[in-house]
Amino acid sequence: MTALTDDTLPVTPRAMRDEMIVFVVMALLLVAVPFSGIYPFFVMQALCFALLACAFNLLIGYGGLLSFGHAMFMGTAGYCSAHALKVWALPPELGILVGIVAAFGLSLITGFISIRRQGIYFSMITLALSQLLYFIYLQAPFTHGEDGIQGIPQGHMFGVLDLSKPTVLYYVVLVGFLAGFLLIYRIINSPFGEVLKSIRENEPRAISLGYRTDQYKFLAFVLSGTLAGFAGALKVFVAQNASLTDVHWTMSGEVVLMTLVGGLGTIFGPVVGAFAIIAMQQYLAGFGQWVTVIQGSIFVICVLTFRRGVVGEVAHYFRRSL
Amino acid sequence: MKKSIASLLLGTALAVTTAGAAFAQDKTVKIGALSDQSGLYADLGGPGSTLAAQMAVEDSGLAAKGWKIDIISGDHQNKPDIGTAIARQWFDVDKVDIIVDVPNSGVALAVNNVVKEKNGVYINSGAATSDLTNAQCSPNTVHWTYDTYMLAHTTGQALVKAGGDTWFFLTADYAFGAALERDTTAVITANGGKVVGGVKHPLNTPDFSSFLLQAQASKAKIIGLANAGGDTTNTIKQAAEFGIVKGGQKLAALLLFLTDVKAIGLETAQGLNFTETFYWDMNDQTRAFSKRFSEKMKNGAMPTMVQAGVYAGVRHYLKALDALGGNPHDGVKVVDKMKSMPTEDELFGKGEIQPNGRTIHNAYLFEVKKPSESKGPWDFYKLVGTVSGDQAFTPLSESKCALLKK
Amino acid sequence: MQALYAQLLVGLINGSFYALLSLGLAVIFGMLNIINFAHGALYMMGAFVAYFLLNLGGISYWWALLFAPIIVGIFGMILERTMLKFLTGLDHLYGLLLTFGIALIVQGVFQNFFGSSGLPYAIPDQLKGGMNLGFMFLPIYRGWVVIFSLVVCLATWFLIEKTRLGAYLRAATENPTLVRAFGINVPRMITLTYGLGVGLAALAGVLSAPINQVRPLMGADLIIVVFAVVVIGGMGSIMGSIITGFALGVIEGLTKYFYPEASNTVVFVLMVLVLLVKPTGLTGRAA
Amino acid sequence: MPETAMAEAPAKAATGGNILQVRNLEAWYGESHILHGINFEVNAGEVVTLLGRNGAGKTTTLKSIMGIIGKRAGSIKFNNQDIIRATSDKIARMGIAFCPEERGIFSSLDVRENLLLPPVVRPGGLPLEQIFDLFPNLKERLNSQGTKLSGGEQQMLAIARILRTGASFLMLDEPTEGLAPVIIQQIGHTIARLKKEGFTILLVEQNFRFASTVADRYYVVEHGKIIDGFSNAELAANMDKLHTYLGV
Amino acid sequence: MADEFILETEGLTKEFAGFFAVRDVALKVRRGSIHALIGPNGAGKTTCFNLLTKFLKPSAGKILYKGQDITSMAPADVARLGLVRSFQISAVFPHMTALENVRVALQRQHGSSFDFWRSKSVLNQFNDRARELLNDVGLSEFANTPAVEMAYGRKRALEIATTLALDPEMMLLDEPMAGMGHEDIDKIAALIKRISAKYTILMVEHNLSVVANLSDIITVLTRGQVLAQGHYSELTKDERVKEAYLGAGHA
Repeated sequence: MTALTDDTLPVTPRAMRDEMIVFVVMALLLVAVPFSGIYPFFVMQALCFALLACAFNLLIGYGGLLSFGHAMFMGTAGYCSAHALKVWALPPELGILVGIVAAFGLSLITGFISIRRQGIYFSMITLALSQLLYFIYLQAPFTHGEDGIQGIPQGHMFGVLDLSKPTVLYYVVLVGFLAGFLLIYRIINSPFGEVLKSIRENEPRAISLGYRTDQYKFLAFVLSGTLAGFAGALKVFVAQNASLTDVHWTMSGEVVLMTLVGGLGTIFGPVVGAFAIIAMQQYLAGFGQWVTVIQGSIFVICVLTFRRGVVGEVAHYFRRSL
Repeated sequence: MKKSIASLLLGTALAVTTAGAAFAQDKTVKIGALSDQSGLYADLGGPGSTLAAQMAVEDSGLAAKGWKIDIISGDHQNKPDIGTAIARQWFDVDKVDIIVDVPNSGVALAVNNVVKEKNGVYINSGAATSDLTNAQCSPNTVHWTYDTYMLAHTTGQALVKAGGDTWFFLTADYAFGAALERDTTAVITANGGKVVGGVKHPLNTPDFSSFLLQAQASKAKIIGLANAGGDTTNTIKQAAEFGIVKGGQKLAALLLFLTDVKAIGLETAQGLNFTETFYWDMNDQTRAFSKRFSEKMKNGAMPTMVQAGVYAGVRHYLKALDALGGNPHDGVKVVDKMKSMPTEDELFGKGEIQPNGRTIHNAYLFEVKKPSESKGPWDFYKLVGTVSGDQAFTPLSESKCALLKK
Repeated sequence: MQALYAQLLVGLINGSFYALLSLGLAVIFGMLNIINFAHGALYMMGAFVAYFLLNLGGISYWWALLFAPIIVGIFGMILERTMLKFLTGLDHLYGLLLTFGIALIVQGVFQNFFGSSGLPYAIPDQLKGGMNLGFMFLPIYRGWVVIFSLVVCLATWFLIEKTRLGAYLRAATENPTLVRAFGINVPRMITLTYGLGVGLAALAGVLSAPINQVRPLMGADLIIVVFAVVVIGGMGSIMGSIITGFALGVIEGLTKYFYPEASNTVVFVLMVLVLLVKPTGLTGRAA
Repeated sequence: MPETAMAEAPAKAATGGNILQVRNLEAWYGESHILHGINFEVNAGEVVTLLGRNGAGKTTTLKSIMGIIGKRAGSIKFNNQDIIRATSDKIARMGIAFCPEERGIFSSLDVRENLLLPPVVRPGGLPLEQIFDLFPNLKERLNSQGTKLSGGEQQMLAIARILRTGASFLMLDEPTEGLAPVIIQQIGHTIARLKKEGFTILLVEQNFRFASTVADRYYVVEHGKIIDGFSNAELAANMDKLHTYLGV
Repeated sequence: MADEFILETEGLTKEFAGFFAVRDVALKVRRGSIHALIGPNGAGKTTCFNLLTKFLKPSAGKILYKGQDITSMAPADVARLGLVRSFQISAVFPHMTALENVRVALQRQHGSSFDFWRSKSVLNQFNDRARELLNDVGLSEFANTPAVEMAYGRKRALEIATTLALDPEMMLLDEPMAGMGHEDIDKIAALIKRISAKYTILMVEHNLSVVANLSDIITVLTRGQVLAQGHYSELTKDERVKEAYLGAGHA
């Protein structure tokens, strides 16, 4: 049995340096976006999904758990942030906080239920839970059903940053993304991350060392869900709406796709994957449902020939960990 | 579809070359037809709406007056995110002036905000939500064709007056269904009818048998379907299966399009009552338009009321531009001009645009013909009654639009 | 009380589809160790094939019941031979991802060509009309669906539990290597099994075509409910998935009567409850 | 009959009598290299036993012959046909039958189904009456679930089911493992009788006292190689050596 | 006497669908001893071992560790009490270096294992101790080698070093010499002898000779039951043991 992440490479001492270099390059590129003429809204959207994919990857790539319902955290945080901003008229920073707290609470509950089963059962359970939540949101009054929450005020962050200005908004989203990304990087390279890795590598052995592995997986689940919520809260400012799309299971599928394309268990893979998929959706929008067909084909191609994903293949070629 | 891709790509290329020229000449307009191109609403809007917009441009004769009008189309895939992203990009990059169609209330409302922010023009034809001209009304928006308020007031009123005084509702359990049920109930009670019961069903229910059994048991004369799309067609089919219509109860579909009737088939749909604001076989003018339209459609489909609304809306918009004589890029100004002119076209007849953006025109109550009465592949309806625009749509006194408080 | 009987019967009808679909999933899972995410898409294909047979070939519903599962089954076998086969020895999750991709492709293609709104498929003349059972008016077609799917489920059960072919199947589920070492062409059996499971899905599709519209997305949402059914029942036994399927259909039917707002969610809520009490599902073996 | 260690003298093998000829067989489990060049042969009608420690590569040798190991190299000739690239179902249909160490009784099948499971690959298999004659217990328990049998009965069932397929070359992996002496005795009698019936048997055994009652020749496997070989007659003389090899 | 015997079982039984893999086993492991559990293939050694380490649930019977009933405890919790097992197939974390392998074990007692906000550089405090342990098992030069790239015998040694890192009171070794050549066996045997000065060791082995000089006491298991118990010299004289090992057949 080959596990999902067996192709990832051992961390060599030089890896940290490589990762740092790539991170700096990535950050610089992103900082330069507003001066490049690239359409910033596209990049902002991609950044939100990249963060979501990174959070998702924390669970699958480092915890070995394939959640097929990760959109529920993004959607829940989106709805709660949107509600807080629009109805309670909270300032942006508190609105984001509300979203994160909501995703945190949801991940506690869903994690408690789903972590009891592994492998495909875990995937099916997370999928079913997200579908359950979808129907709840469809009927709950505060989400406004099909209409979604619209016209969300962007407001002034910390009272000074005017988020209705695209450039300001862009840098706020970028800072949010980089903060989230670094946090995930830290989690992976923390004492906790080390245990998580050992569980992924050889769970019976980790148990025999005295680790109650379910607790670690649970924490990974909660962290992943909460961070996915952070991505969802940020996205509210970009899209200025919160809708059912974000909690539908097709969105969860897209997150899986992004991570798979970029490379499961790689640090930068989900970012690359998110940009690739969002760009594809954006520029192939005229192709209608063929976008679905293309996405499906990418899934198939990735699974059959390209299991390491883009970044994974590159890393493998250069024998580096990225 | 191919056409829209080509025009999308072409449009992007053109935008670069023509953007500079636009300011000099000021008679360049770009229309974005934003619709569901392949999903649930593709048949009632979609490529047909783009075609309708093109026909409106051709029929306007503005090209002869030195105007340069381009149309690009986009697929919002029923996702508000994608809809707003496309709309934004159209305004920011492609320099689009007006967005038309946009079925799906969620996307429609989301796009509404973008258009307002960018000061464009927004002629919505495909969305049902009456919020567009109420709580979320915008000085940049005109809502053509229909809305939930109208649907409730026409069908409900007509049926109660015809003796259908006891109702049972099958309602889609979300905002749209609730609004339809609420508004229709008000009309029924106001007209002396009574709602004897109802059941809320979840969206996208494949099986309605449980709900239909309850409707059957209620013995109500009319079973009101406050749902849409696949839910409505499924309910109607399954009602036929359970012998509900044969048992003497009547179905009232509050929202039904020509393409739905086509999908259900006359055998099953016969005798259904519902309201539309346009039908191809109304008079010589509608027939002439529809014939031209259907010849250009790849499946030969007749226009739906949504597509007709796109045509009429674009025609009126171009009339306003013609009256302004140029400078089409200030959305509020153009919409104000549109509101100041009475609407009149071959499809909807005479009407007006209210200050909240609501277009007022006649609405018609139809009944689906028996298969034996149908003379052609699209010969589906017989006219039962006409409701004048001021009766059918939200009176200004009831509108919650902030624009009215000025 | 009468209304309750009616709802029970109506629930059984939905249960028929759950049972047929979860049965197919269980058969496939047993042999291939794959959760077939494409199951819903293949169910939809079954309905479409029936539609084409009728409208292009003039082939009636009755023959469609036979041909559609065979055609879709062959399509499934091609999928197995060209794609799924290469996942042997990899993590189960790859199977889930691959079949998810296949589902997207199949659904997307059908959506492109046939839109989303659906095509009508008439009830065959022999099954038109209904009968008054006293407590309800039962459309004959619906009664037929329940009886026919029960027969198919039991026949499948018999095939797997009581025949020599079934013995091969069960043995190969436990230890494919050894069965192959006895001289049985296990890869071919795996292909046929996938074809069988997929054929069951297609059969359910044909059965549902006259009740529902023939729509490209008819299986997409259904499959998630069936997943929940599978989680509740576990993948333990063939009989288990049949019984769980029918039982959940009935429970869902009752919910529609007592508290319709929850009828979309009741299966998922049940799943949560079962997981909390018995994490392995009702009849399940460990994953 | 070759009586010296075959590892050193492959050329000496007479091809005529060989039913099985293994040359330079290498095998891998995933990344670990288990067999490093196995050489031996089995003549028609013989009972040959592979001896060796746990993990030496005996079972892997059988599995390699059966074609159920991931990666193999070298040559395995069965009736002069190289089967190194054949799939296991093809190999089985050539007339090789395998009884695994863990017995492989299917728990979801009853005894009758287990017994009848392997398809008949060629004529000449033992008829059922004869099998029941060999293993009377099985006949009584035909309808019980396979894994409800005792360890001894399971072993008998595992042997019984490969006798009716018509395969003439049997590979038995530790048939006495974990069994009571009286059962072991019974299995010994069975093997002796099968030999008389004309079956060729390749046996893997730890219990060489048992092996000595049935085997014609022995090979000793260590580190994935054949390091020694001798006939039954030489067993006594090789006893000390064998104790070192096997660490008993 | 909880003091004298660190691990005791009473009537330990495991039944698989009618088949008794382990039946009514009473075992007493003396503190500080090397206790070997041997028997021919299929005697139930590994099942017994899995019962002791809680990876299997017994059908009947009791397990006492330091006088405490651990029969229904979770495996991780048993490990926390200082009863740590090894695996038959070498159990390492393949894509982590030898040093990291050992560190993961050292980290547990430190209590920082849920700290996801700290850098893993805090784990560097364990490096010295980890190197010491690697040194003990002769792996000092492999500290930065990923485990997957190490030879089989070294993986085994690494596994022991990782186990030692937990500072257990008792170690359960499952066929520590399985699949090894003579040279490696001697090394591991010496290692076990050395560490036995501090820990109680229960090892499962297939071969008598391997444990001959190593163990203080040997329990022989056949067909799931205890056949004999005693020192090597006593057991070699026992006819029943000979028979179990060499087989019946010859009268």
